Amino acid sequence: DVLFWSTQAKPVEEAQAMREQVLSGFGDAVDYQPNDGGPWLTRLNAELQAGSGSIGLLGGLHGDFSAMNPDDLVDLGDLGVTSASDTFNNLAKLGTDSLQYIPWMQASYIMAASKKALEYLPDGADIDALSYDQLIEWSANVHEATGEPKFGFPAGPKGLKHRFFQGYLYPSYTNGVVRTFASDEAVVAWEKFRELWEHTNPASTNFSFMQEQLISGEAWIVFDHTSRLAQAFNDMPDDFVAFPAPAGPTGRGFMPVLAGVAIPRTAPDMDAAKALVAYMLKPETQIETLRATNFFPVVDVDLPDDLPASVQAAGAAVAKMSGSADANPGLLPAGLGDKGGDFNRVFVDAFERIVLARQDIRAVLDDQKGQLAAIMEETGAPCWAPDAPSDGACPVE
Amino acid sequence: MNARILPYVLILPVTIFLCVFFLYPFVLVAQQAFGTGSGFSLENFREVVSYWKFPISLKNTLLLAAAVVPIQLALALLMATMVNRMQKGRDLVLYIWTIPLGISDLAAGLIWLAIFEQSGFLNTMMSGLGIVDRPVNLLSYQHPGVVFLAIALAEIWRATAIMLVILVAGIGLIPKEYYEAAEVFGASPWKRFLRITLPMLRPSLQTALVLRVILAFEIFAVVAALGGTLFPVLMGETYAYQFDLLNNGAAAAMALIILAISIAFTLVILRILRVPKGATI
Amino acid sequence: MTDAASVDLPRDTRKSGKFLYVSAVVLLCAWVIVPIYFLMINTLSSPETVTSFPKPLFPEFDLGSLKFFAGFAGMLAALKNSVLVAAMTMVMSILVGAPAGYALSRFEFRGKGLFRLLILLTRAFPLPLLALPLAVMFIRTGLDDTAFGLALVHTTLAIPFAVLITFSLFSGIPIELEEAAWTLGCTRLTAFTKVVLPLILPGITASAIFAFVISWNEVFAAAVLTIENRTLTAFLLQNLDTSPLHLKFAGGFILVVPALIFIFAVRKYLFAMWGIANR
Amino acid sequence: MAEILIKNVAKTFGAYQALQDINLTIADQEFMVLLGASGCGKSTLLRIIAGLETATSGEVWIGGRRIDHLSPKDRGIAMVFQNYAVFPHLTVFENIGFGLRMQKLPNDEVTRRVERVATLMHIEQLLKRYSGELSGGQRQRVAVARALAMEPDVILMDEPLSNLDALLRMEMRAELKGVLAESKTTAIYVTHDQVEAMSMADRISVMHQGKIVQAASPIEVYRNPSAEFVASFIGNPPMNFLPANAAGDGKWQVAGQTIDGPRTNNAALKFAIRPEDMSLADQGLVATAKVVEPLGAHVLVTCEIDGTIFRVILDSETTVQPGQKLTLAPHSDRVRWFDPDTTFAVA
Amino acid sequence: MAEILIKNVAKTFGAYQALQDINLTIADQEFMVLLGASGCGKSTLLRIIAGLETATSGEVWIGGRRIDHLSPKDRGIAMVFQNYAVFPHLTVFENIGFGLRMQKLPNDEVTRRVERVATLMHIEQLLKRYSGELSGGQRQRVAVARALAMEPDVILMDEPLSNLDALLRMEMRAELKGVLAESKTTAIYVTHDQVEAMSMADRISVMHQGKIVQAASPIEVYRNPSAEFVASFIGNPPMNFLPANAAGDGKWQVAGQTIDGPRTNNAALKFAIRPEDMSLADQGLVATAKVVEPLGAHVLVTCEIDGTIFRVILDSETTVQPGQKLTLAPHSDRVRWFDPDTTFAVA
Ligand SMILES: Nc1ncnc2c1ncn2[C@@H]1O[C@H](COP(=O)(O)OP(=O)(O)OP(=O)(O)O)[C@@H](O)[C@H]1O
Ligand SMILES: Nc1ncnc2c1ncn2[C@@H]1O[C@H](COP(=O)(O)OP(=O)(O)OP(=O)(O)O)[C@@H](O)[C@H]1O
Ligand SMILES: [Mg+2]
Ligand SMILES: [Mg+2]
Repeated sequence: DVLFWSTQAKPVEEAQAMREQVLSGFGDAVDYQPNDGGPWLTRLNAELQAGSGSIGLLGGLHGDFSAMNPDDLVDLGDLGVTSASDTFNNLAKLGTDSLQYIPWMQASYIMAASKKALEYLPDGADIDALSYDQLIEWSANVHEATGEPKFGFPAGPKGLKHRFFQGYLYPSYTNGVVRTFASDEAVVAWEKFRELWEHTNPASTNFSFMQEQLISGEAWIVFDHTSRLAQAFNDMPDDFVAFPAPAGPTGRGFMPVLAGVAIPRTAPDMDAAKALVAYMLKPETQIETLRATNFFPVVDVDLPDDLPASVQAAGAAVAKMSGSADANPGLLPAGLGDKGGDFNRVFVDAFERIVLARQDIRAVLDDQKGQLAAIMEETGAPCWAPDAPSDGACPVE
Repeated sequence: MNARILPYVLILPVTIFLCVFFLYPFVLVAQQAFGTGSGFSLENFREVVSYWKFPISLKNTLLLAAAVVPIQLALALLMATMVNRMQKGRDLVLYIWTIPLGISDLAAGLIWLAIFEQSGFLNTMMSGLGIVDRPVNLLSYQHPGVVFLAIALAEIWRATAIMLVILVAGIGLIPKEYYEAAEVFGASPWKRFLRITLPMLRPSLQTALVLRVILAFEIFAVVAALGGTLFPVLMGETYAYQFDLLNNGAAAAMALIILAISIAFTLVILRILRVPKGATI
Repeated sequence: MTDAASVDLPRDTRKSGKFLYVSAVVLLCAWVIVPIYFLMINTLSSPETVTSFPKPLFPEFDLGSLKFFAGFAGMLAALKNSVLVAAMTMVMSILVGAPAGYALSRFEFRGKGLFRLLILLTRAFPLPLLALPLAVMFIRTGLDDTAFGLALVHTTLAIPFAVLITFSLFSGIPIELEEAAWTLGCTRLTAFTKVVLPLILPGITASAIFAFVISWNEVFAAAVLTIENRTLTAFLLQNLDTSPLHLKFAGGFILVVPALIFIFAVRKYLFAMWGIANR
Repeated sequence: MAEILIKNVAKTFGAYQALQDINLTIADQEFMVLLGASGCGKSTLLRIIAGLETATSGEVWIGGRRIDHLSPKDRGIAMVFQNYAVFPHLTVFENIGFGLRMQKLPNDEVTRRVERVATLMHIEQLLKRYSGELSGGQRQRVAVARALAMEPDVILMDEPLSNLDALLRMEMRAELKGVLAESKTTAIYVTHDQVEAMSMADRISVMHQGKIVQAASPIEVYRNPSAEFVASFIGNPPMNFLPANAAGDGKWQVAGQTIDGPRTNNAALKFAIRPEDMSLADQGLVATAKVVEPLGAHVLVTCEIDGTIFRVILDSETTVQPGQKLTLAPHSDRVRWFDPDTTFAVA
Repeated sequence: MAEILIKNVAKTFGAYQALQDINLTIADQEFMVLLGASGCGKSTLLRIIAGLETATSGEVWIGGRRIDHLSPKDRGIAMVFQNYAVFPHLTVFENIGFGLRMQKLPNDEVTRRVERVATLMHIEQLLKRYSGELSGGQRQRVAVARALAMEPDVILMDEPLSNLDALLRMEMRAELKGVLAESKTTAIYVTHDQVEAMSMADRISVMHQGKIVQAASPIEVYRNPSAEFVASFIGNPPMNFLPANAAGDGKWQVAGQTIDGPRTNNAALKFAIRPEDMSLADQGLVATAKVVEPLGAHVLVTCEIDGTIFRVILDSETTVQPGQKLTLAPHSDRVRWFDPDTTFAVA
């Protein structure tokens, strides 16, 4: 059987669903093993170093694969299956000529709120077309009414806070991520975020999965990954609403999440692995995957009607987000290689220093800028949307 | 067997074991800390030490160890003496006290988060008792003191049993006759504890303290659960270098720094608690 | 002073001392048990209750979360692996560790300091950093994905405990008892097994508990070094933190139980059963 | 004032009755020696007085206060343990000074007292050693010194000199007596050395199977044992016994000889005589010498009379060969008689 | 054949010289008693023979084999430890049978032997107890029984009867002697009890400050001590010494009396006499009685002659009052002379 070594669908319920609903349909037995990033990578590297191993198929995020040496992944170009999105297919080449991984499933970050919060929406605000200022005002209203800050932000150790800055805040205020990192607009963006933070549950630094705080009522308005909100919608479909991320001066920034499957060069049974890849991309499989993980298909499928509440809510929100007039879609960071972590850390550090430690914004940005520039120079990664394209390494202006 | 080579024969299995399963990988990893491929360099150390979170995490780690270990020691000693003089039900009591041993640090973090979070048990009880009119947010960046306290409490709860078990085993081996003699010669229970238990327990104390201090510098999971990102500690930073930043050299350098601190403290403990030659049973 | 007064006074202080003592014991028991009790409440609650506020202070005996795990594929196999690995770890760490502890306590030899340092280093260096070279070694030697291989790594983690604990307790055994055994026809080895070992049973027990618990709760090496033969912890615990709350608690609870059963089984050996006297 | 009063004390270990109905008064400043067979309960009694063991029933009073419920440290007692219990983690100096430190005496007073008793016990040059570096006798002396240094009201000594050589022991005895008299200490002293008991005791209590059989002055215990046990226990070698049958009118038939004895109604008694209370004579008990042991100044001749072992101590000048017949004349004022049924002495 | 040969054995603990140049031969089946002051090195010597301590230099041979490098178990030795070392985790039965089990004797043989020695030691009713439930003397007997059960070639006993009462001790002595003779065991026996030493020993070795001063038969050691130390150490109370000045022609001036003595060139000697070797007479040494102690059959009178302590043992019939002047005639064949410079005896 094939060992499917994955960083996705880790929660026990999702893993269970992957095994029982998604992979049981594959002819061969599949051993689906989700792992934390640490063991995942360590085991993989060990097999690669040892030159032999038992992992047949890798499941991971774009970032997981981009950190790897391209030679270690089998070229999947000849497989004949790809995603429906050229952007994704391009990303999956990881800057090489060959397909390093096959896009597997996608998701995004959206907002969700408890219906209790709706009555405090600022006058004239459309929940499907909020601006950051309206979000702040809304949160402030809730704060005032309940006496407690009820905005929830996944700033915990496992939270995906950096994606908010990279894909949402910066594009919405500066129309860029790298180039505009330390721009004056960026200062404004951080000031706004500080304002929002006033109304953010201070325990957010412990929050990793906002669905828990939504359900418990510790947060009424939250931002998070679609799959990390799923439980709230599935458990209490009538209590919550999902809606697009807010817009700023330069539009409604948002960002996809892309997961892929790849085959390590040490895979014991290459054919079985490839067959499994093909199986994973089948429309039926993709729909089952959606049910199991709340990640959306990357191939064209007709979504059935009986999808879980979370999928329906999230799907609608994402559709509104990308379909909005001021949509300013960003891309996943590309070309960073194994510096993806360092790249994230620049933003996380900026957050911790500016917001938590309340250091001067300008000073912090100027300081962090140096590190960002160093990362870009070292990797030579060109700019990606919404930054204006660059020749060579994306410059920090 | 010859008394000169016998000790070496006895430590041989452990040595082989540790050489193969610890020292060999350790050397490989430690090498990475000193330079990247070619030549010797302290660049990795410079990098990790100059990172702005390093002083904070160092301070946090030391502070936590300083707060937690002495309390645990005192508590473990108290509990050990208590079970030792207990007649009825002592294995039940000891069992209860050692329960946290069986709980991994991840699970312990979980348990204590369930207590301290805003919708947690502590708030339930406090609002039930009318101390607060609505649940307070205890684990927030606004209350660093409470966060520290929560982490310390969880850690004390979780890891006191480690010392307790070692001390209980040691305390039981102290011959009763010495307590009797001390008692006859006018030593109060407290004095007996100070003058008999403590000195005669030195070897066990040494072991318990050393192991505990080393573990205290490796604290991570409980802190991550309760302190979130508010309370960076050295080991968390190490893992961040290794698994988030994929910077093995820096991670190894961090680990070596932790190692150095642990060993330094260990040597101090061994020095303070050494048994003078001849003063053994 | 009248006789009555002189007798009654200490009696009173004894009584109040006794009261203080008992209440301290009860308090400390509560301190340990209450958090576990909370864990149990959450385990036995429905998902809604787990996330609700205020929290119930009594379990509602909803077995849903536990049932979920009961239906989890591979649980039993993983449990078996965990027990197997923990048992091997226990046996190996004591078999290997106790002689070294004995050597440390009874002999002066060159390199003793170095040896102790090696032991401590083992404990002071984070295992996850070592996992990569270890895994490579294991894959190359075929130890990979075997319970025995994992037990070897766990033994490495448990050895410092075994060596140091037995060392400190050996120091408490009068050497005369051993000498007596020698004059009665024991070799060093038989004197050790027949006289010293029974006397440090508490230390052996403590080491065994640590070995068991360390192995039982170890995630990282288990996750990296076992694939087919996953231990329960690698199987459950490492994905707990990203699971829904009620499953986190139930999973945590399931992991705790076997360790508690084990400690319960060996608890009474923690006490020195025979008073050791010098004469 | 440290009179010790032991009232109806009993002690059982599980089913085993170690002490039964012990009643004993030890006067203030008295030197009481406890004698008794191994395992008869001497240490147990001391431990009960010290408070280390709780009596199953009965009361212990010291200096007019009932002390059963006091903890040992409040009883004003010092003790020399049979197994020394010298603290292994302390030097000899610290061991001896232990109790004084507990009393928070000033440093120089501690040093003064420690040095004084150490000199008394001839261990002054060992003060820096740990107990593991001492010989058995040295360790024992540390235990004694530790108790003496306390200058307690009551001192309990459990075979404190058993591991010392004769010379040293003799010296120690004298010094112990002197020191205790000087400090007006009440002492209870367990010993197996009868010479020690005889020479040191104000009174001797003889214990037998958890009971006190006789408590009297040494000479009284030696000369007028109240029971057969005491008679056979005290004196080394012990008293000799021979069956005696009434011959009427205060005469008794002993081993074929007729001897004057008490006028009682018993049909049979036991004739008893100490080995040293006989001399070779023309007339008397006829015994066959079996073993002749030189004891220095004397010879101990173990004989047989009618199949009973019969020991006699003679001047070493006399040469006796095994197998030789001896005619032994008992010194009549030293003959004692016991009732074989009650085992008690007959006047 | 288990002759023990000790050649030039020395032992130092750090800077402390515990044994110096010990040379001693113990014949096969001999019963050798070691006597010496507390701390003189007796236990150390036994421990070296047993192999528990390594001699700093010298050789130990048993039965013609050099055994220095053998481990204790291969020396065919059993030992009774001064502090017993009874295993606390084993019952008395298991303790006594411990060595036999090590030899893998069959169960019934173990039981037989254990029961035999237990009966010998009067501990047959304690076989199920743990050592914590025994009295001091009972524990000691377990230690002896454990060694006896081994039926070794050589048995080393370090004060094996010190905690027993006189009666039991006397019995044990006889039984020990009997058992050891029967099993043809070579024995080295440390004791502080001189009666024990005298009555049991084939030969006595007197140790002093880590050296052997005299090794000879009991009577020889008692009567003809080779040095002043032996003379004063053996005998209880010890020998009396008085300074003697040459009066020419084999006559010596002692305390104002002229006494026949050896013809030597020394200007001064020491006159020595045992307390029991004098009688009251019309002529002799004039002493002032100071303390009169009853010892049962005799009285010990401690006197003073010219400021020197002088002890004499008299029949308890004689009544002596403190302060009384006594005229003591030494039995001339018992007088001994020592050179005050070398401390050795002068013929
Ligand atoms: N480990 C040691 N370090 C230093 N000195 C020691 C050590 N062991 C023994 N000694 C010394 O060596 C001498 C001889 O000791 P040993 O035990 O042989 O005496 P002993 O003759 O048996 O005396 P006792 O009759 O009191 O038992 C003693 O003076 C003792 O203090
Ligand atoms: N814990 C116990 N359990 C059972 N029996 C015990 C216990 N302790 C003592 N004994 C018994 O009680 C009796 C008295 O013991 P104790 O120690 O008082 O004797 P002793 O007179 O001091 O004897 P020795 O002269 O041998 O030291 C002994 O027969 C002993 O076996
Ligand atoms: Mg006793
Ligand atoms: Mg000795």
